[in-house]
Amino acid sequence: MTEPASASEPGDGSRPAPGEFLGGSLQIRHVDAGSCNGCELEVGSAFGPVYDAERFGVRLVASPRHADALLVSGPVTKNMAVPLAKTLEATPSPKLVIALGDCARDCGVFRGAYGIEGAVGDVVAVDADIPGCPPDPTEILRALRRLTGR
Amino acid sequence: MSRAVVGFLQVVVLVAGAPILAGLVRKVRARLEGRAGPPIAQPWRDLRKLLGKERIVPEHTSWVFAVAPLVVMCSVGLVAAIVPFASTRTPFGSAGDLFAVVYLLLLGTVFLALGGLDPGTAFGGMGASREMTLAALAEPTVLLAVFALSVPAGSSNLSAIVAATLAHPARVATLQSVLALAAFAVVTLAECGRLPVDNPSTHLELTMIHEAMVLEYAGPDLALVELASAMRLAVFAGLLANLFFPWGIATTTSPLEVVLGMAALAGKVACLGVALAVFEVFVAKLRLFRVPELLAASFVLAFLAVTASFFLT
Amino acid sequence: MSFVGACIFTACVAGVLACAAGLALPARWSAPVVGALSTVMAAAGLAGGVAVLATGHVWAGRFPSVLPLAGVELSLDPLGAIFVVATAAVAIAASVYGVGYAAPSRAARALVPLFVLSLLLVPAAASVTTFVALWEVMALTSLLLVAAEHRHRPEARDAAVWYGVMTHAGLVVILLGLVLFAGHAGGESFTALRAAAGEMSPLVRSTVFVLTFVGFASKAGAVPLHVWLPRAHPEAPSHVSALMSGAMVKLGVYGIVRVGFDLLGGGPRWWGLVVLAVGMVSALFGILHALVSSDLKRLLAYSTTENVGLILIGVGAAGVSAAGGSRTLAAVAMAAALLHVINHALFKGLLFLGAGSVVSATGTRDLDRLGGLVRSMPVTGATFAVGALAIMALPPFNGFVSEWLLLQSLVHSVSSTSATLAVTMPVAVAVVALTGGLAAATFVKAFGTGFLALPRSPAAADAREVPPSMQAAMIALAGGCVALGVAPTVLGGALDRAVGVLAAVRDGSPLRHDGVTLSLSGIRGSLSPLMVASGLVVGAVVLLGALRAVGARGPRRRAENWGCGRSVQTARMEYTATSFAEPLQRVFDDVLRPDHDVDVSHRAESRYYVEAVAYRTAVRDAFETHAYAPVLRAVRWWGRAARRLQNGSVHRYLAYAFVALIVVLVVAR
Amino acid sequence: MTETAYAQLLDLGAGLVLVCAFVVVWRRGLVAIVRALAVQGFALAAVAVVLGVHQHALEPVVVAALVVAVKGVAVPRVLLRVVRSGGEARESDPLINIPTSLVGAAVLTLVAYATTRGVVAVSPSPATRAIPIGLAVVLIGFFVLASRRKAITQVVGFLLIDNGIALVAFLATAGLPLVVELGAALDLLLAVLVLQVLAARMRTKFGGLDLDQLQELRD
Repeated sequence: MTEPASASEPGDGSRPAPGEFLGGSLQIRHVDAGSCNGCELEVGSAFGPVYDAERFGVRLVASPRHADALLVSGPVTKNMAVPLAKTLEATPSPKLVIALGDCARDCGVFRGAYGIEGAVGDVVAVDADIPGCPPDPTEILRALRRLTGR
Repeated sequence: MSRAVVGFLQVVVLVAGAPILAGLVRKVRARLEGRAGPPIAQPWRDLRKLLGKERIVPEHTSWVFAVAPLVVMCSVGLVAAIVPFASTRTPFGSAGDLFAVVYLLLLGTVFLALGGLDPGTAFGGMGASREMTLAALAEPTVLLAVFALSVPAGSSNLSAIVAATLAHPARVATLQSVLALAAFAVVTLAECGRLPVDNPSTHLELTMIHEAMVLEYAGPDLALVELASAMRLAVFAGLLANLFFPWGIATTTSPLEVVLGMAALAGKVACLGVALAVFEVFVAKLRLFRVPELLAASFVLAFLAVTASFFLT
Repeated sequence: MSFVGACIFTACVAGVLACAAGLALPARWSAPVVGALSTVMAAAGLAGGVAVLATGHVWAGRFPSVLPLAGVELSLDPLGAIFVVATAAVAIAASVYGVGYAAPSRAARALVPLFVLSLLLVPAAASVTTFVALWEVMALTSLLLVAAEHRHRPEARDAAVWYGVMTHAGLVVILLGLVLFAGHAGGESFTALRAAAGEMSPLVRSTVFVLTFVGFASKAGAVPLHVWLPRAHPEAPSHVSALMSGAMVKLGVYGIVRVGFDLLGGGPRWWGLVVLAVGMVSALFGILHALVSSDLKRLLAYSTTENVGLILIGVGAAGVSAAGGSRTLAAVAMAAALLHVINHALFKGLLFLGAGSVVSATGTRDLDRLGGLVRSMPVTGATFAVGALAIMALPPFNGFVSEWLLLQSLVHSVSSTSATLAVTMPVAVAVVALTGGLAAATFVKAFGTGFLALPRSPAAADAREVPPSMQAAMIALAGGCVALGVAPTVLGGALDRAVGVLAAVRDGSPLRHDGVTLSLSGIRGSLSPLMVASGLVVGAVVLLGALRAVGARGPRRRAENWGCGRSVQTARMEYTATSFAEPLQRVFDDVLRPDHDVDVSHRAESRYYVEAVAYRTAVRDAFETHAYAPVLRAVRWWGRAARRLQNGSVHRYLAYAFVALIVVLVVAR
Repeated sequence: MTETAYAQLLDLGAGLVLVCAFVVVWRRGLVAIVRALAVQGFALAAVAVVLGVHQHALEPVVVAALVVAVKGVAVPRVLLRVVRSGGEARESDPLINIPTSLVGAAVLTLVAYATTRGVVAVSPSPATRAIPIGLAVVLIGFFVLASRRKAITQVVGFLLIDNGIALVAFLATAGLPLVVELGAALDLLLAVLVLQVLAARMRTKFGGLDLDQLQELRD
């Protein structure tokens, strides 16, 4: 049995958490808006046995209707701009958008590429972001815990 | 305490306890998989948050979509009031027997399937079709198991069955009772959408059954659906517990006995929940078209239970 | 004249007047006048039936002058009254519905009241002649009504031929049976038959039973004599389908019960077992075909076969129990069957009227082309939903009560003393349960794909709600379904009296009730539908209150369907009725044996580019292909052989007659 | 042991024998099928032990030990070796599909119940009342022989028949004489060993254990 990663470092309370409505429960719909799948691997790892994001009340769900937050990875490609907006539209408010990884924050290495619409923030309003290329699972966990406050 | 209070208490305890049972199953599974897992009360946190969220209705839907969660919840809630969980003296003791319970639960299934069909999405239709397929095939097993249970008691009234088992404890170990238990357990897995019939934690739409029907529900409606499906599991677990191991159930409505009955029920259901979690860790999901084989097997078990009760005694 | 007599007289007069009005009045006037007169007729029938059921007094009347030689003998006892009431309930709704429904022709409009009148009178017939005459009127009028739309649809002609042949073959067998019976009894009134039945030899009794059972089963649409039903019901105008399915088919059951249990006074156990077996096969076969059928009215027709099967299971169980000496169980089983007769009349009538509304609004019965109607036709949609829930036997609707009674009687019929019972009854319970489950899937399909989701064709998209008279009829029947589902106890006394007519199963009162709870005598089982219904309502109110209290009933936002980000949703992305039923069709492959046909056409440039894929699947009726086709081939061969005798020469025909004359002279000497 | 406890235990043991037969019909994996057969051997032994304890006799208990050794351990082990030594380990495409087979087996059970009522009625006792179960297992064994394709399942069907006969013998006569039982057990072992050799030959010849291929030997 693998020892779960450290469970210390509670959510940092320096600024008001945008996810106050969550009450310790966060359902995430993951949207791959054009990622190289590096971020996906890290997300998979964050929910795996080692990092086990579920113990903080975070769960991946199958439909944006069930979600509180969209976890968007990758620069938004031209083909994914409309689906991303539609996914956000399909999510019941209050809702959050988390930009995952450098590409999602500012297009990363893909900046200026011909198939790119822009960063996630250019398409939808972003509430939180997680830097890194790809971000470390601990980074992902920290960001999510900051939202849930657990 | 009057019968009405007992019924009300049963509903309250089931509503409060069902998400805890779901949380317990998840926790045990997580531990066995080498994870810490979410806290046991996590499903309640999820529900509380869902209740505060926005209500979304897909375009093109009708009243059916809006009504379905209410009907699902009410039918399972009524079952919680009818079934002798804490005491054999429930308010609706004469209102319904085991057949009524089975058909009330089917009412919920039917409305959930209609709610899945209403938005007209491909996955909703797929989930509804699969759910009704399994419900149709599980029906004979359920009713035959009911039949087998009602033979020794001479009645399909739940209180009578429980009372008969209490009066003759040795009957639990008869062949027909064991076979009926096995059949009922398999059907519980199918009716509650557990492994190996349906994977409750899947995110892959094409493998979904229950989840596919509720993909369009959001916020409070989703909370009702989730709570109802948790209660469905709790009701089936409670039925299994009290029909086959009724000890501890109150036979009067005195407050002390009822509270003890509740505690006994909670203990038995928790044991079943742990057993379910352990079982789920070790089995894989069956292909959809292998599920009828499983249901046929459980049907045969129930059938053998019925015939055994006439030919062996 | 007694009240019941007056009612029947009124019904006759109103029926004949309605028929005349339909023929004579101009089209603009005939619809409301015929509707009003038919309603009066049906209401009079209902009043008469209810009076007999409420008091238990048998009304009898003899009219020697009406029919030459034999005269007409009528008598309405509680058993007949059950069927009269069921018929009248459907007939009232159908008459009101008929006002707004476009009749195919003037003759069709005029025939309907005559058809209803014959339906109302058949259960009151009290002699063989009267019975057979009324039966034939019923058969002929319904046959003409099936053929009514033959000008628009050639299938109607085909259906009429099937129906005509089957119904008359049935009549011949019934006639043979009854004539044999009357011949041995030495009289043709039912009283004489009843009195003489006890002294007849078992062989004669069994022959009479088998002959009449076969004939009546063909009218009831029981497998394997059901083949006319899924053809004729869809082709008839919808309110006539409702009458045929809700009332006429039940008269087949009436005939079996009347002859087998009343006139013959019950029989050996194998009679019951035969009825039970036919019932089980019909129930399963009917619902499986209903499940895979995507023609709405065909689906309903097959579901009628299923429900007749359930009724026959009850009748058969009653026969088996009665032969085994346990009258209490027999009475409960018979009460279950009779209650299901009434219930099925209500919900199947309702569903056929709903289907008729759909057809008149969209012009199609194909579920794969319907959809979204619950929004454009709210009343039809809601009432169809009630009918569908009732036929699925879900509480708190009426179908549940009769299914519950049926299950109770079956579960308790088993005894460890008889191997036959210990084997058949669990099988019967399994069949009823599987039928129930498949019926749920079938009607989720019918309502879910027909009325919910997006319209699958322009015709469905342009549907408009039907006129108020049609809505009123459907609302009335839906109200009946709910009322009998919540308070079946109002029928308790009526069922007791009806079962009391049958010497073989008579037993005090099988159903006990205190107004709320229905309990069975001799069986420890009780049900109070009223409490279940109120429990559901109270639960819903409490739930809504609780949700409001926690602020979870805020405004709703309409949002686009979630489709994984695809740009538009079209109806082609939906599950259709065919795809909905596909998994179950696959599970029951061995029984249904569907024909699949996949046609892939490629583009000219390369085999790797597919131009189009056509997939066809069809489920044929196994009995039709395996049992009827050989018979039809034989008949055709025989016909061709016989044609050689006929070469068109008048001389040869005269020679035949001449030879025949000589043969007669020689033989008769 | 009280009379009711004796009857219940006997029923449970016999019932387990029957359920194992149904598991053989139900499962596709050959390993699972062989395991069910092993469990059936143990259940059979349990029935013998219950009978022995009830009659205060030693012989049934000795027979039970023999049954465990042969039917519970030795034969399944040989079969498992055949299964594991290669080839497809699944009865993937039986001649009659699984749900239909299960319903068919249930019908056979009913036939067994209904036809043995006369036998039971001669001297009703808890032991004779369970005789129909033995006959049902025999019939199901025949059914497996007729409806399955693999050589292993054929052997299993044959063993089911044998187990059914053994159950009937225990219940009807309170056990076969030890010598007869010993002879039968050895016979059985021999038969299984012969079948193992046969299976090995089949595999070298056809590369599988599918009996349909034997049709090629016809001419």
